[in-house]
Amino acid sequence: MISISDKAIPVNELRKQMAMPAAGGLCVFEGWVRNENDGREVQRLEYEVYEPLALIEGEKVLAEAQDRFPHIEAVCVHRSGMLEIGDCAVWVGVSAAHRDEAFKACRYVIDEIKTRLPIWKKEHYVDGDSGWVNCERCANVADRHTDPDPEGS
Amino acid sequence: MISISDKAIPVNELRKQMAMPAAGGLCVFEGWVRNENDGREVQRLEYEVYEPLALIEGEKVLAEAQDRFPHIEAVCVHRSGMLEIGDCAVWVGVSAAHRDEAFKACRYVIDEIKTRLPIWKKEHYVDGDSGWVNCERCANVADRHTDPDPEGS
Amino acid sequence: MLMKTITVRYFAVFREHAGVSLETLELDASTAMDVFEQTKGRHGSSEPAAHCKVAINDVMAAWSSPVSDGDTVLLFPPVAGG
Amino acid sequence: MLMKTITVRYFAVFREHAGVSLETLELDASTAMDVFEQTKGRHGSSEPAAHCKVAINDVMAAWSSPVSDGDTVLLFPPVAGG
Repeated sequence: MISISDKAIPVNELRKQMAMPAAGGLCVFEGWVRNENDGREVQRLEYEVYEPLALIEGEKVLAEAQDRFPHIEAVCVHRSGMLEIGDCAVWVGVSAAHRDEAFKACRYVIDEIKTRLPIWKKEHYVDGDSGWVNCERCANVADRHTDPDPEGS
Repeated sequence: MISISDKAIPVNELRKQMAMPAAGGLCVFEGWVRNENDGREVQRLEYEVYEPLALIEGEKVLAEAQDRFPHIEAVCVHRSGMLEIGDCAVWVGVSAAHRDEAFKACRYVIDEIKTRLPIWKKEHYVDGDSGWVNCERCANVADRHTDPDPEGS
Repeated sequence: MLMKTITVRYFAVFREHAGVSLETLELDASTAMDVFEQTKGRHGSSEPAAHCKVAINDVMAAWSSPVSDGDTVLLFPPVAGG
Repeated sequence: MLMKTITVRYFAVFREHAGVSLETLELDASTAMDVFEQTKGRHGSSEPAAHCKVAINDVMAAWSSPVSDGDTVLLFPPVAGG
């Protein structure tokens, strides 16, 4: 199951939900907001999510993981909205009979989530600037307020 | 850091300790007591740990992980004593700037922990029998009380 | 020239550049790619379409997918989940 | 024949088979392997030594490691952590 949340991800409750008597292991990946990216000091991070399609595409990813690694239990929660340094932006948990499937399925889910779901993140830097990640050139970096070259277009 | 504990592993507190402002991700593996192994119904599991050497060998494993994947934070806690179905027997957490190192280092640690530390587990089955895991033939299966072949030696 | 009424939705940097979330336009468009090209002045993308994604009426689509009169076309800049 | 005083510690299934955690024996042993072989009647191992591990005075050792008078030799059956 995948869900999108504009509130702090309840990591402890999610972990408990993964318990199954036949499960021998749980692999969890948490993506956290870092204080820097590409050498720039980050103050906070804003996630924009197009929820209708993020949910559909996310369920596809989880179903693919379950096809590849049968008998696993897989859950993902992704944040939307404004996040601070250290906040959990995405949580993926996979429980399985054996650790090999738990690790591989968890990795599969997070890799696909990051590249396929309609989710965008905007970094707000300590210097007051901001920028959309993966999008240095998109729309001529429309929102770069602090222009490093004030003579430029 | 590695530790051996005869009490329930405080998974929520451990997770919190992994937080670092430069960490972009956390990979956790938890090993749980399953209700069956090799087709036999398990009731509970008993861990025997030779702590002095388990700690030394465990620290070696964590140091190796840090050599291979610099700048990670790695923690492991292993249970000793009697555990019930669903209990967490081992917890490994690795935080890192990027998820690739977090996953790989976490996998490295659990794989090595399982094969190198002086830790043994005895399964107590629902049928009253018991047996040391990985040790079907050790010491002529000294502790198999319910002999499947009563005519045997 | 057969004009179609297409509602275009912009996301993230495209939305910020266009200054609106969605707008309804009369376009001479056969495919999703035509919509992307003909709205460049709005979303301002300097990324090739191959780096972006598109959906038609809330279903992920290919750039070559045909668009019909009344469709809603969603233009997604490069994603960055996680 | 030069006998050595060796304290042998048994773990897990070896301990259960021997009925004691440790005992001090007089053995004609040059290596850790000799100790393993000469105490088979105690720990009862039907596993080859290669599947087991050994430590001397709380330091992991090889089966070919020499043992000295007064050493403590720890015999570990196949491990199963996690």
